[in-house]
Parts: sequence; structure tokens; C-alpha cells
Amino acid sequence: MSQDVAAAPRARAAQDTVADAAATPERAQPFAALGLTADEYARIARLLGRRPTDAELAIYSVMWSEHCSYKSSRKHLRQFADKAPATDVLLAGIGQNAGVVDIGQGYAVTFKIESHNHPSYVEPFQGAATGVGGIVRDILAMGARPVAVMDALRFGPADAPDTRRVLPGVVSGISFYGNCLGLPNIGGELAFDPCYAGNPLVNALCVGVLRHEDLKLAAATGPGNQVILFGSRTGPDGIGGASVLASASFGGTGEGAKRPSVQVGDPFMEKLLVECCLELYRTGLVIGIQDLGAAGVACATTELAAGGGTGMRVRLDSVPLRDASLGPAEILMSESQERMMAIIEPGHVPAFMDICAKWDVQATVIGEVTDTGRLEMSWQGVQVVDIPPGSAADSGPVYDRPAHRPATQDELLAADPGRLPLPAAGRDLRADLLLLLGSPEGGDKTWVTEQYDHYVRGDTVLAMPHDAGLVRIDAETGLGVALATDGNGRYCQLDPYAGTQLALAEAYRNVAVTGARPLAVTNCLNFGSPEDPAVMWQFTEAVRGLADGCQQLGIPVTGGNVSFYNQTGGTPIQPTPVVGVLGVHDDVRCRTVSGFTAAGASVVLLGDTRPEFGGSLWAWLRHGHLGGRPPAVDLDAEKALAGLLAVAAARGLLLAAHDLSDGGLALALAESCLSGGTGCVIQPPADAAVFLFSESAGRAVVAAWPDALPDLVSACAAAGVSAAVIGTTGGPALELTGLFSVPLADLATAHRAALPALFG
Amino acid sequence: MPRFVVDVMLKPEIHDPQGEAIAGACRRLGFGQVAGVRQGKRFEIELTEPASAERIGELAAELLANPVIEEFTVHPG
Amino acid sequence: MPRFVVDVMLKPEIHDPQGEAIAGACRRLGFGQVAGVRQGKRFEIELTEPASAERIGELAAELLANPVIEEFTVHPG
Amino acid sequence: MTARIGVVTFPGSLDDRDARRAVRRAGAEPVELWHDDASLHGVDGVVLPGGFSYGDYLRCGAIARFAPVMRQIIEAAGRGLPVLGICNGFQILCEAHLLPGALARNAGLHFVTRDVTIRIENDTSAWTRQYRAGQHIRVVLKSGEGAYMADPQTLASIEANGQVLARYASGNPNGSQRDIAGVISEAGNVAGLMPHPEHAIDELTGPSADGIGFFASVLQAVAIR
Ligand SMILES: Nc1ncnc2c1ncn2[C@@H]1O[C@H](COP(=O)(O)OP(=O)(O)O)[C@@H](O)[C@H]1O
Ligand SMILES: [Mg+2]
Repeated sequence: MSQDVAAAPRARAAQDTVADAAATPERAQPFAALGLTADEYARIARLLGRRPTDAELAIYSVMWSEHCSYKSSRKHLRQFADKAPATDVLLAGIGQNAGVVDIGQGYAVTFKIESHNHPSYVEPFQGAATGVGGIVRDILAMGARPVAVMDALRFGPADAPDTRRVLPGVVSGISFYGNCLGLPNIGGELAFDPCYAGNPLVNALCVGVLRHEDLKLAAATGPGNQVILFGSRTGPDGIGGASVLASASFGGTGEGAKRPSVQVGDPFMEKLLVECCLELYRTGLVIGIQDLGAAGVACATTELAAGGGTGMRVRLDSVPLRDASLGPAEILMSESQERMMAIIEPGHVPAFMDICAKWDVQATVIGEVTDTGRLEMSWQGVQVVDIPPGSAADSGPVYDRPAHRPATQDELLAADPGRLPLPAAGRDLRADLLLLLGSPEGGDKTWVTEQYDHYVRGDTVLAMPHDAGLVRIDAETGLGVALATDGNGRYCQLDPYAGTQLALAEAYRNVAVTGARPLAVTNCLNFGSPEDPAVMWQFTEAVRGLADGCQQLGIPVTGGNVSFYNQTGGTPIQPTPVVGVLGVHDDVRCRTVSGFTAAGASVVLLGDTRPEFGGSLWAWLRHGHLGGRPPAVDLDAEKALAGLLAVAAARGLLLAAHDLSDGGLALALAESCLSGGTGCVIQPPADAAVFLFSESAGRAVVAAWPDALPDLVSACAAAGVSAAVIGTTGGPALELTGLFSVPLADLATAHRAALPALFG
Repeated sequence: MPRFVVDVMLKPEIHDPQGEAIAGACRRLGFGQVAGVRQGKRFEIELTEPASAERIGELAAELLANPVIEEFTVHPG
Repeated sequence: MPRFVVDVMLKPEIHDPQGEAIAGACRRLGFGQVAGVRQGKRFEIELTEPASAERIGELAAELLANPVIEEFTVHPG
Repeated sequence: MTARIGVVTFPGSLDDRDARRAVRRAGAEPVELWHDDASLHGVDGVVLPGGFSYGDYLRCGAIARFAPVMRQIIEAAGRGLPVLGICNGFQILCEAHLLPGALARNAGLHFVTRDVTIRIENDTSAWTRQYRAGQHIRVVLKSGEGAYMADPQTLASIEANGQVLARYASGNPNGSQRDIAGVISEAGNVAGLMPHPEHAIDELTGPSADGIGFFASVLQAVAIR
């Protein structure tokens, strides 16, 4: 049970060696149980010129899994590079642990979003916690100091009993890990839909900061350099697959069945690991570094060696274990958390070890870099692995899976929301506003966000409830970065191409309303099974939409993550690409907030409003309707709006700016009133329901001081953004002249009610 | 009043960083003979009327423990 | 290997919101006969060599429990 | 000569950097102290910052109180050195018995991050002399185990001695007895505060700049001492 009292090591005779593999080509191996197809297994044998050993099979099975190899998505993801806009901000792009973007003044930032959906369903607390831990290590591995996290969450119906199990666990897991690590949580999403009932989405984002010269890459170079594994000891975490191998190869003692597929996070160890790595980076001793995530040692060794174009010799029995009964295959596949692998010159090992000791981080030399081009691993004196590392890391299978637009798509588009009765009377409009505002989807998210520390590190300028998180990077100059994530499963269900562009546009707009300049994109593509042609169609449309959209907006995709097999039985989730946009703020002191904080400012609606209710929150909540076309996408208009907002912020024209998305102008106005503590009086046009609830894209509501209004109007004209003065801030209510008035206190009560009523 | 105690512990194969940290602290405090610590939860349940241990076991499995990572024992308190 | 178990509970006069929340959840789940729940901690301690219960009691008093709000019992595991 | 205020970094401390920034902003010189230090390097006061020392495994602050630097701090506090524990630092000071009472799980059972208004009750301590008794200030609360608890005799005696430093004045966020947000030692030099004044030194990044008074106070106290 403890580190000091280890069980007896497994009998060495049981190991399948390279020599055995050559001598017994016919021996049956459980490749199917490890998730490999017969073709893939044959491909491995071809690459090696013999059957793989059990340990090699373990490596290929994890490296060629969908999760690590992107075998179903790779072909499509190429568009992100092929269509990338010409840019000089990208210091490292797709393929690295995370993309790195130049933000000026010698600073760079790296950011990435990743899913932890399935583990969070099985064990919500630990699943979500380790999701945060994993993405933070990705950022750390680039040489950056992690400075903030975000979380995009989607659950089944808010009042479903299972949501009551999953949501609080996920939120407290994120809270526990992120808070304990000292990373401010600066934003995210919370959405509900029946499609996520058996398959919640837990996507975590981390952003880190580095100086240009601190950039680190996952490459093992310099034969003779030492391979050091440091952090937590390796235990039997998350190796359900390896235990298949163990029981199949070793006579099925049943021991394998006990191997847990759930990992337990240790944020305290991760905090030590972060500080330890940053101190190591400062010494300049680190030649290459890689975090250990899914696929653990197997992934880190193959990718480091492949990245360096070298070879590596590893003594697997040097890996410090938490459970001495683990064999080589299990060590290779273990997903134990809070581990990193570094490449260090032999002469620098003592200095490396001293820093690790200072931070109480266990570090062990487990091998060295070679020039053989082979990844060789031994275990108690016998050789159990001898493969070309690139064959596992880069030469996995690539599938061009069939994709077909499902016939049901036409029915969905035909179900036009134009048939839905629109409210016209003040009483009905008011009721619909309160319905949206009081729903879990449209309501206040404080129940969640209050559990997250957004103050730690003292550089958070904006967090919830603002449209984007904003962190200061340099206190002298005011340089900072803004980040937002968005996704909308309903829009994507109707039209995955347009829906994905709408998610991109919303995140872009959320960043822009703070006054920041959008710069780069990350994404997490949550879909059903790629083996389902309808899902594959959704996927290809979404990727094409994102690549085209980024090209048009002139901001590159720097990285991301694909999560397939999000489905319950045969029913996939709505296609849910979650898009993260990062922007740079030249001076965070000029940021624009989302709330009306003072009376007497003109309320101006920017952008054009059309009757667009397809996939809208209003249609869904009021009528349970999902059909028709999602709002039209106009990325040039988004660009013009963003440019205008940056100019207005820099020139100090705005008291507030808030983007319009789910729930349209109605929700945006209510949110601005509530977060700033000031009401407003609005003069609605004739078609009030469209005015209030349509979700036309490319819009924001701003408040401008009367003396700045002429400036704003001319800036709008110059930018080609339509602007309509619709009212004035002030008063104790949200008032729509001639229609209705809701006192702020009543708005607040409705807004705050939903989540506490459900989750306590 | 009838009482039950439910002890919930992480399964032995699940990593228990908390227990490890406590074991380290024990040793630093001079209790060098501490080989390992595992930390779990103890629930003392008071009932208004008698119930079977099986019934309390159902409660434990449903609410007090997550059987994916934890195991529990029920005994009359 | 010698083992001890230390159970740590909040003192009865200290409010246990966690226990109350669990009792409420039990009742909502249909276990209406649950009158009250108190949640504490259970430490399983493995030793490399035998120790007296008094010695483990010292450890508990110094580290495992906070005597201001908690009380503990030691028993061989 | 400017005052030198030590800020301790335990493994798992998180707000040490912010505490140093606040000390500097108040005009003092921040000195980094390490949990393993055998000396306090002659500092004029010490801040134990927020965070999760040693992961807060077991109980918040329970393991940190045995860190080598704590031996020095306990001794120096006995000689009158001003010590302020913020959040996790408060928990450590209670665990070390430098302050009465204990901090228990929030009544709502969740971690709470919230801007709170607190009322300064004692304006004579080394850390609060720049405030007026009864003054309301706006600071940040962020904790999962922030409910102040003590037995009835202890509560009666700290009330009688004026050892309640501050109380929550905008609702009780965590179930603290008598709305207590902070306490001081009998001698008045050791203070514990659950909310974070160091996150309220600049309106750009905090709810107010009210928190700077804690750090300015100790500067004044040190000058007099
Ligand atoms: N899971 C979450 N984690 C952190 N912040 C969240 C989460 N969900 C929502 N938020 C924050 O709450 C605020 C309101 O969310 P939302 O209405 O969805 O914003 P928007 O419509 O601008 O994307 C935003 O500041 C958002 O970042
Ligand atoms: Mg928004």
C-alpha cells in the first residue's frame, strides 16, 4: 500500500522479449482487446519485420489510438495549416504540445483546450480535476508559466437526476485542481441539452506566458544526453487496456481486472512540478521536455525521440513505481498524473536533481538519447522494445472515413421557426424575457464560477460575468491577453459548417468587446463516432467551417483537440466544436467592461438585426423547437465590428460593451443592467420580439457617454458598422418603453434562481 | 436510536496523494515507523427506526461512495 | 504489518454542515428513516514495526486531529 | 530605513507573490522567506500568505505548522513580532495555536470566491491601526474552509478582550461564528484574516484598494516599535 513496502516484482520469466517475438511469430496477441484492428496489427508487424512484443504492442495500441494518433481526423485537420492566413505571430503551431503566439514586447503566449469528457462521466470530480491537470502540463511543456484556466461545460438537462450527480462533481473537481494550483479561472461556458445526458462535455483550457527565448520543444537531441522522468511515481492508473494484455499474456490471473481506469489528481504535486520546471527552465539546462498525458511513458519517449530524430535507450525498471507489481507494458501505458520527462546533458544532471530536491520532486534518470534511430527498452536485463520511434509517433494509420450528409438534415432545415408565434404584448415579451433569464441556460452562472478562484496571481482584469477573461501580462506596460470560448450545439446540429463559424465568431466577438485584438484560435472538436458517416459529415463540415472562417478572419488555428465517440448507445451528441479565441490587449487599463455602471449613457445597438430564430435559445426554451437555419454568418461584418470595438476602447468612448449571443438583445441588456447595477430605458421598434430575441450574429450592445456619441457614430460609419441609439442607461429597472418594465431586483431574483434551486 | 457506521476508503489500487502526504508528515514529525497512511471517510448514521445492513449498504453504494474508485464497509455503530 | 485505525469526528457540539447535507440527500433518495449523519475521517496507518496505541494517540492528537473542533479514537486495524 | 516584511512561501503557497506586491505597494521591502529557513533574516514583520500549503491535505494548515520556519515565527511572535496570516496563513496560525479557534468547512460546503464587505472591529492592532473601528472595507474572500469556530468560552473571551479583528458585514458567507472574519492574539501582534487584503490594492484587479491599509499599518507599527 505504500511506497516503502512494495509487493514482490512480477516474475521476470513472464516477459515477452524482442528475441521471443522474433522466435515465435505465430503467438496470438490480444490486439483487438487493445483497440487495434487486424490491419493495424499487420501494419505493425510489417513495420517491425516481426510480431511486436507485448510491450511494443502496448506502445502501438496507445499511440495509434484515436486519441493520440488522430487517425480519423488528421486528414481533415490539415486544412488548418493549408488554409492558415499569412501571419507572423505564430512561433510554434499545430503538432506541438500547444501553439505559441507572439504578442509583442518579447512576450509570447501559448494556449490550448482539451476534452476530458468520458472520465468526467465515470468519476466527475477526479475526471474533471485531471482534465485541468493535463492541459496545464501541456502548457508547461512549452516553456511557459501557466497563468489562467477556463472550462467549457455541457451537461444533460439541468433537472435530470444524473446531472445532479455529474455537474457538482465536475465543478468541484475543476475548482479543487485549479484553485489548489493557483491558476485563476477566467471564464468558460455552461450549457445544458438532453443530448449530453449520458455524455457530458468537460473541456478545459489553459494559457501560459513565456519570453520568446524560453520556448521549449519536445525533442530528444544529443546522443548521450540523459532522459529524466520526474514528478509523481507511476502507478496502475488508467491502464485498463494494459491489463488486458497482462491477463492475456500471463495466464489471466484476474489481476488485470483491478487496474483502475480512473486517475486521481494531485494538484499539490502539480504545483511543485510547475515551480520546479520553471526554475529548471531558468537555468537553461533543459534541452527537451514533454509532459506525460494519455499514453504516459510510451507517448513521451516515442515523441521525444521522434521529435529529435534520434534514438533512445530506456531502462523501464528504473521508473519509480507506486505499485511494484507493474510490468513493462503497464508502465508504458500508465496514465499516472503529474509527471514530466526532460532531456539533460549528463554533466547537468546533478544541478537538475538539486532543483528537483528543493521542490520535493522525485526525479530519476531512466535512459539516454542515442543515435541509433531506434527506441530500445529493457526490463530487468532483457530487451522488451526495439522500434523506430517515428513508426509509433508519426506513422500511425490515417483513415478517410466515409462521410454522408444524413437525410434527416433536410427535415431539420425545413422545420422553420418562422411558424412559431412571436410574442407582441408587453406582458408576453416580459414573460419570455424572464423565462430565458431564469433558465439554467440563460441564468446567472455564479453557482459555478463562485467556486473558482479568479483573483489568484493578482493579474485578472476581467473574469465572470464579462464576455472574455482578461489577464495582465506586464504591469508596467499594461500588456494583456483576452480569451473566450464558445460553442453552440444547436446551431451546429442545424448546420455544422455555419454553426462552427458562429462559434468562432462569438468567441472572436467576446474577445473584441473588451477592446482586445483577436489573434489566434484553439479548438476542441466534440463529436460522436467517426465510424458513423453522418457524424463524419458533421465533423468534416465543422472543420471546413472553422478553417475557412479563420482564413477569412485572418487568425490562425494554433492547436486543439478532437474528442470522438461522444454518444450514448447509437445516439451521438449534437456536433459541438468549442472554439477558443485569444486576443491581445495593448493596455488592459483601457479594457471595456460588460456592465452598465452609470446612468446617463446612450445605449447603442451595433450590427444588423434580422428575424433569425433557428437554433435560438428563445425557440428552444419557449417552444422546445430546434429547426430551420441558424443565424447567417458574415465574418467581414464581425471583423468590422471587432475593429470598431478596439478603436472605441482605445479612445475611451465606451462605458460598457456586451456581445449579443444566446437569448439575443433581451439577455444582453438584462446582463448589462445586473452586472453594472444600473437599469436602462429602451425604445423598442415595432417588431419587438425580433428586436429582443433574435440571435442575428455580428452584434453588440454598447453604452457611450453622450459627448462621445458623435465620435462613436462616425467611427461606426467609417468601419461600416450600423449603429442605432436605442435608449439610455439609468433608472431602477430594465424598461422597454410602452411594453414592460422589470425592476432590477426582480431581474436579479429571476437571474440568480435557477442553479441554486437545482444544485443547492 | 439505531446507528450504523459506514467507512469509505479509496480502493487499494487507487492513488491516494493525501494519504501519502500525511505519511510523509508523520515521518517528519518523528514517527518514522509509519510505512503508509490511507485516508478515508467515516459516516455515522442515526436512524429513526431499525434498518438492515443491506439497506444501509444500498445507501452507501448510491450516495456515500463512488464504487468506481471507492469501497465501503457497513457496521452497526 | 502492524496497523492502526484512527477515526476523527467533529465534536458533537460543532456544526457539521456536510453531515446535514448528506442526511438531507439520504431522505430525498427515499431513505426517510435517516435521522442524522455525521461525517468524519478515517485514517488507516501501516507501521513498519509495532507501536503502542498511546503512541498512535500522540500522533493523532498532534497531527491527525485538531483538538479545538475534533475528537478521535484509536484502535488496532 | 524602510521596514522589511517577510512573506513565507510554503510548498503550495499561492498568494505569496500578491502579498509581496502589496507589501511593496505600501512602501515596505518584501523579503522572501522559505518554509525550510532556519532564520527570519531579521525581518520586522511576517505575512503567511494564502494558498494550499502542502496541498491542505489532512486539514488546512495542519502540515505547514510543522515547517522549520514556523518554529522561528512562533518564537518571534512570542517576542512581539507582527505576524499576519491571510486565509491559509490564518489556518496555519490557528493550527499552530498562535491564534484561538479553528477554521472549518464552509456552511455551504463549496469553495466560495466573493467580494465581501468587512467591518474593522479592532483598530489598535499592528495590522489595522490605519483603519477606524467600525470602518467598512471591501476585500476578497476565497476559501473552502473559512468558517471560524471556537468553543463558547473562547468566543466569550476573545469578544471581551477585543480580539475580534473584523467581521463580515455583507452577509455571512461561510457560517463563521459571530460573523468573525479575523482575530488577533491577546498581545495584538499576531493577526489572522480569512479574506484577502492583498487582492484589494488596485481597482483594476480587485474590488477596491481598501486592503492596502493592513500593510501600511504594519509599516507604522514597526516604525514605532
Ligand atoms: N463553466 C464556466 N467556468 C467559468 N466561467 C464560466 C463558466 N460558465 C460561464 N462562465 C462565465 O460566466 C459568464 C457568463 O457566461 P455566458 O452567458 O455563457 O457568456 P457568453 O454568452 O458571453 O459566452 C462569462 O463570463 C463566462 O465566462
Ligand atoms: Mg458574450
